[in-house]
Amino acid sequence: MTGLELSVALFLLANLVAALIAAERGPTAADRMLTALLFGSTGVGVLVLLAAAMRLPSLVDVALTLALLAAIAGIAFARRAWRGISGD
Amino acid sequence: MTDPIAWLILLPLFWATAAFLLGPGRGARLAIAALLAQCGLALQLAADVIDGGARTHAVGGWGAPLGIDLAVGGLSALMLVLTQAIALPLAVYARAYFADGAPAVRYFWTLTGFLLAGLNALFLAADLFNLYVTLELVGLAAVGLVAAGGSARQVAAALRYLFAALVGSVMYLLGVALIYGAHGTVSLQTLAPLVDARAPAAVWIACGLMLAGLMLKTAIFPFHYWLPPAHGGAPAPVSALLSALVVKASFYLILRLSLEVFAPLAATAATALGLLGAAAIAWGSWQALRTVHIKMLVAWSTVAQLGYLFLVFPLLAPDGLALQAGVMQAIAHGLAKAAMFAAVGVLMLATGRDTLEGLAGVAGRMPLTLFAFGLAGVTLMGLPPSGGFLAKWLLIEAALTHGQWGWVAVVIAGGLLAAAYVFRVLRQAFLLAPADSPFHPVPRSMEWTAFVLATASMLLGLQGVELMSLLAAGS
Amino acid sequence: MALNEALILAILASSLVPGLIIFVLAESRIRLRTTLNLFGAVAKLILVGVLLAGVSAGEIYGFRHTVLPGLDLVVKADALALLFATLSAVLWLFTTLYAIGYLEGSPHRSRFFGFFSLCVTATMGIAMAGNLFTFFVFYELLTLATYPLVVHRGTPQAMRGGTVYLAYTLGGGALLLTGIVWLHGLTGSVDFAHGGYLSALGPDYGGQLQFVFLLLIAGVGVKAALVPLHGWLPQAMVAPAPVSALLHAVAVVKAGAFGVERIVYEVYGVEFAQSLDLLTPLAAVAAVTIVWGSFRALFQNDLKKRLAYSTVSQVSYIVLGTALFGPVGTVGGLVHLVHQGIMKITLFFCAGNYAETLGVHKVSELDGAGRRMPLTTLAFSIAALGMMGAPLTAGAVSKAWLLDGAAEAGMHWAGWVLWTSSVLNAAYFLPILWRAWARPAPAVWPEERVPARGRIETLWLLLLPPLATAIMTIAAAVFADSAWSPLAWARLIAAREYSGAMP
Amino acid sequence: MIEFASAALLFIGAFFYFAGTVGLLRFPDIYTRLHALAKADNLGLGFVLAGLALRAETLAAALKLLLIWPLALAASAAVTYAIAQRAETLGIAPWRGEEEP
Amino acid sequence: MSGGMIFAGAGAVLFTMGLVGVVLIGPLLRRILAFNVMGSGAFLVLVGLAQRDGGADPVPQAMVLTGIVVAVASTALALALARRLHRLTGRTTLSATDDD
Amino acid sequence: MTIRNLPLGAFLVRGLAFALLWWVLADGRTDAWGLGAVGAVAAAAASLRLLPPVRRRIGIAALVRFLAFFLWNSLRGGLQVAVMALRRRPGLRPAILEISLALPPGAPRLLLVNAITLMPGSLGARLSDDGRLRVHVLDARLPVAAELRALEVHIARLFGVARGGAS
Amino acid sequence: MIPLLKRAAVILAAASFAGALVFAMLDLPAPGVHLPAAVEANMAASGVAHPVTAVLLNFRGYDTLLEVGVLLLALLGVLAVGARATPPAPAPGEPVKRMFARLAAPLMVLVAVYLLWAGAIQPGGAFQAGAVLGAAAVLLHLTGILPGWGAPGLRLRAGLAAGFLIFLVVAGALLAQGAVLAYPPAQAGRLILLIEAGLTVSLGLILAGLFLALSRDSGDEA
Ligand code: NA
Ligand code: NA
Repeated sequence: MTGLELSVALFLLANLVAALIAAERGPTAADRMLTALLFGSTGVGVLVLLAAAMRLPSLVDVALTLALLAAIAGIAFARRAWRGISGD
Repeated sequence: MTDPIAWLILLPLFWATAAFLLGPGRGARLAIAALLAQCGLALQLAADVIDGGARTHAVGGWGAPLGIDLAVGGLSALMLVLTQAIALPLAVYARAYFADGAPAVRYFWTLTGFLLAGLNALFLAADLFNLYVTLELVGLAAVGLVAAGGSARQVAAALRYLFAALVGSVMYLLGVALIYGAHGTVSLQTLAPLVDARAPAAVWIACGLMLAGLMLKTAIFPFHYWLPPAHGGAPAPVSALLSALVVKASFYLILRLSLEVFAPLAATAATALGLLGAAAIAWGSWQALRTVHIKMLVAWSTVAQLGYLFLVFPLLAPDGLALQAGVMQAIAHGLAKAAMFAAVGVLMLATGRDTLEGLAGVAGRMPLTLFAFGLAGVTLMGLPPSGGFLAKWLLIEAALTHGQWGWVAVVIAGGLLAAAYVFRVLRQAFLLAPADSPFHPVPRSMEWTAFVLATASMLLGLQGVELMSLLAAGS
Repeated sequence: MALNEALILAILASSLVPGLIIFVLAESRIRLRTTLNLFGAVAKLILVGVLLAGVSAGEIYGFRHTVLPGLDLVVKADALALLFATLSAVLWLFTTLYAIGYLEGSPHRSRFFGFFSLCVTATMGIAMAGNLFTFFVFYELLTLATYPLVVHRGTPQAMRGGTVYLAYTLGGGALLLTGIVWLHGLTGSVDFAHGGYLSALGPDYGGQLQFVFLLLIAGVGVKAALVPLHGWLPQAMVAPAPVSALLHAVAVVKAGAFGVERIVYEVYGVEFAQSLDLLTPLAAVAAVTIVWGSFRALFQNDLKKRLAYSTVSQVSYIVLGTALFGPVGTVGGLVHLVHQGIMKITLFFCAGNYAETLGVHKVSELDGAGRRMPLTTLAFSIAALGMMGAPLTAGAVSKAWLLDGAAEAGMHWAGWVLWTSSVLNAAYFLPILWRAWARPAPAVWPEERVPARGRIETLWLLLLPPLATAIMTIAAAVFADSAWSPLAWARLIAAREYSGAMP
Repeated sequence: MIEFASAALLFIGAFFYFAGTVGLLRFPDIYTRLHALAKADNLGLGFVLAGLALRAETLAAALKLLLIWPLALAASAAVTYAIAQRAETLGIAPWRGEEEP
Repeated sequence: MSGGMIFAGAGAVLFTMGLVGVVLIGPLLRRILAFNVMGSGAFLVLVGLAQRDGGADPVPQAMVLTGIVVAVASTALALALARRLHRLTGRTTLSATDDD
Repeated sequence: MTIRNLPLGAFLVRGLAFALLWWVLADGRTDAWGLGAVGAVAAAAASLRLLPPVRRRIGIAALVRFLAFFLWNSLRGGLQVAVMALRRRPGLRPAILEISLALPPGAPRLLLVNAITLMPGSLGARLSDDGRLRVHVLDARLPVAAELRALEVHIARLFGVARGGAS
Repeated sequence: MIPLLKRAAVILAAASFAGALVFAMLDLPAPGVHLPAAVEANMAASGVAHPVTAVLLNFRGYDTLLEVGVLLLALLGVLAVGARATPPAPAPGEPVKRMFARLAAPLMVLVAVYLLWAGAIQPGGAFQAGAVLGAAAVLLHLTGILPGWGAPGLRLRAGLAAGFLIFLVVAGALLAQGAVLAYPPAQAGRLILLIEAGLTVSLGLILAGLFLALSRDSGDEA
């Protein structure tokens, strides 16, 4: 019964896309930083679901790595990107 | 164990890494010693090719197309000899140039080692994807060298250069992707029989993409925009390496691919390439005539001289004249431009100025360096008995033989334009110096290396037979 | 390496090697520099003598080096080569002596003598080039080596003169190169040959060969200062006097004229050139140049410029002689190559003496110069009279042969051209002689740098060379019939070019 | 039974994700949006992981999935705090409207 | 149309979009991003085209991994240069003229 | 990290924990024990360097109670946000409160800051060195402060520390 | 007006290029060379179990060697742009984030070793492991635990170069066997693991270095 995992994964993917768009368009630069949080939670969810749906256990490792890396990205964003050279 | 093919790549990688371990600014003596060995290896390889013809080295022992082959033929052996022969004196020069420990030297030796390894690897590569990696190796090393001074001008120039190099590589890479999709291999040797004039459209597009990417890296008009600031803004030894060798690498690749693999397709673009070459000669020379900065003049001259290389394509024929002309021009220009940048570096250090105006009087004060500049200029003008002259001779002969008159006019006009901008410098140098102009002593070794390189570009005109027999061997 | 190869290379090396050493000598090493200069000049003279003896004994001297497959660098010493080589070697010795005196104490002498030696090397190479490729190599080398000499003084005027010089000569070189590569494509690498080598191509190539001839003659015509390609020569007179003397009386313009001879006699072959209708136009160009140069000389108040226009005119005597079909005209042209060189170098030496000793640069300032500098003025007078074709001078000999040659070729108009030129020569030289000898000296010379030392009017090193060449001007006429005269040598050459039908 | 529980957990997880996204879209300022992500999305992930762990083939695989949750929670808390702190430092005032705009 | 072809087609589009970006976009950060989009497009074409018949091909996959590392390296260098330029001049674009 | 001042006990405990984690990561495979040991030692060494061991007794019972409290409140927090997000009118009344923490500095305080972010209605926004914490709340009308105190009590019990002078 | 026209022209040209490219790709016949079969046939001698890893470190290991060079070069370039002799002082710490870093970094070390091991049997290996290790260093730097880089000292330089150097030494040593990187099948697995282990450390340092050196220009530490 991999259909369920795949459909939940797709649903989460749709959520992720919508949220990413919202975050990128957010009024403040801080909203853009939410991207890292989104990948950390939704991205990891999508990956573990896909791992189960496609029987690719290695995707769980990717999810685990992503959870760690997304945190770093978020902290880095918060420290630097806010007034980085993107001109915000 | 002593296959020079492998060592020509591994040795510079070793000393580049060792220089890094030694620490910022160190490694000059190591580099010079290793370059001596590399010269020996390159000559050994050339001798092997003359005796035994082209050969390959199967990396990993697998053999193409599963593994990666390295291949050497006449053309690549020539380029290897040229590279080591230019790098060695420039290393001696750089050691003196950076003796004061300027910031630019901190990673100079390491970056140079990687650059040379990349060049050697590129000349020896026989695999489209491996070529991509070597192109990146060369490109990033070169950008690092340009940026190393760290001034705003240098950083901007390096960025411009980096964008050109990266976009060039990624275009090339898409070409490789299409070729792999079409034929399932990236080995040149395996591909050669598979590509013919009835190739599917994707292969044509791949060919065009790779050509465009490499042209961007070669800085042929109208893709030249990045070259003058990069070559004109870097420290003299770096400018010399870049102008003499790095742009030649991508040209070499265009030439080799269009000879070995894409010959049926490349012929259709030949005239267009020739016209771009002509435009490069005109535009580069015009800018060299206008600029007030001596180093920019030399850099624009590179743009113009690269134009000659592209005149080769419409004249490629079984008689081999144009190929000989192109190779001779690449070698002669390499030596001459290295000499010229080296000489200009000396003049700028001595006068403390970077404009032509500042050169007044150097004819009396630094005759040897000016002589080196003049000799190199003679090669650029294509006057005898330089290697540039032989190149021009061969080009004109090829054009006349095929009844393609227009190229003769281009070659002749290009030579006269070169004379015009070279003599701008010499003329200024012969002017009387203002009485109060400052003058700083410069190590003699720098003057002599410039002179040796210039003399080599001159004497090349007397030793064409050996070069051409090497070129003919194994191709 | 065979001895004969070594000998011919030694001729080149006798100026090249000292030149290269001089380049790196410190400015202060005067004695070593002088020694090297004189050693080279004397050695070259001796070597040329050896070769002259050998060639007249039928020996062949040559050296060949393959530069590219099918492209050879060839130097060889044949009779024609030695005619020019001897002239250059002799005059180099005198000019070197003169230049040592002339440049005493001035800056950048190492550079000057270095390039000076390179020029002589290039001239020797031009003389002994065995094919068009080699000729071109040395021809362009001459251009490059003379530029630093022209701009030696570093003044804006010198720079302008140098730029004009380059523009003309490099442009001419480009045309020459195109023509040479074209021929190379048609025939492959072929050496100069008596009677030419192009006739073998046959009549199909007539049009092409005519066009190539145009390219080649235009190319060498720049250096030979054929009108309208002569514009650089008067401008290049800003150079120091020894440069004007050797280069613009001997090396550069002669290289052009010599090139015309090689092309007509040993590439096309004079008979084949005649059959392609190339000689008459060439003669016409020479005629125009002769008259125009003489005419312009009339109006020059600057002494060196007057001499320069005179050169424009006189060098085309050589071209005219070459273009006159028939051996007599050839002899006239060839012998004038030597005679004009001796006479014109005398004139330039003298002009240099006036300038260096008294600061006199203009014809109008020469009043009374004969009293102040009698020996210089005597030498000047002999050479000037020679230029006019006065009896007992070298000029008379060459002019006589040229007039006979014009008659032999049936080109009587050429005779009239020569007569006109003689009249004009007299018109611009006689006033100078009159001023120098007959008019009173001014109270003060413009800039008297060398005071008279007793009976000696100026430095020995400045005085001896013009006297020697003036004497040679007379000797060449008096001993014209001897076995070793330039005339005898020219007849030997002409005999070979016309397959033995010699008067 | 396990199948059913697992599916239910997945559905609940999806619901929390959805709620988080809606919150992100509807909430008025950066702080309130942070609430949405920090709480709803993480809870969603927890349910999804639990649902998948139920159907894992080995104990190790199940534990590996469950291991991800504390990791993600810690990361999320740290990042949320970092962003909120940054926003505070930059003087972004919390939204004070009584009603939604 | 196989899955591989869809990847390859998407890659072609991405590459082109990135190219347009590199040509038209001034701000360096976005230009670097555009270059990365180009690279991703090329990688997709490489992998997608090779497995358009369904079977996975490890050779282009390995090449893409190599390519990604190279792209990361290039991007890092580009970012460093862009930042340095910003630090030195305050500019976030390259000027239009050749003389910087 | 030098071997000399290596606290052996802590090293063994942490190394064992990491070895267990390795076993989980490696999907229970046992053929990788060599590399696994390297990984566990490296991770334990890094951990000792970054978090030097502190004498601290954590009771199992307290841990379980804390975890239960935390999980329950996480669920509540999630539900609360979900309801607010999906309601026609979210009914937000955000505010930033500042409270002084009674917990001692170090791990207890940090755990608290992290935990409140995941609990209903609150979000840690700044922790000062003197123990003052700025908290963003979704609805100022809710008893967030009281819940915070409850959390504080749980954490104090977990670490076996006394709560200092609360204000 | 002109920029707008240029824009339009570029976009139009690009669209037609993309279209042509897609059509050309659809039109491709099946390739004549089939490398997956060759990879499959030689897996046994490759020393690893995963085909991508086999291609990456054995069949096309030479590409990978040069690629590591490219990565090192990028770091050299970054260092060369603005070499500062003294390392900048560590950023002021922030306890909440710092605590996370102290907890996560050791875990990341473990995960890195795990990814290195997993490379032999599934996609992964030195590059991913190095990336995680580098990320750990970045995290420690971001939270003020690890100072930024000035000019790297000898030990750091050795760490940065070690992976590349090991790779290079193996390549050179195997030249004695006949060719660069020609592993004897019996030793292939061990040698590849050795190379990958070295690469993991060096790549981690390089990636961290790229970030840390980059951060010198951010103005944060000033
Ligand atoms: Na390039
Ligand atoms: Na040119």
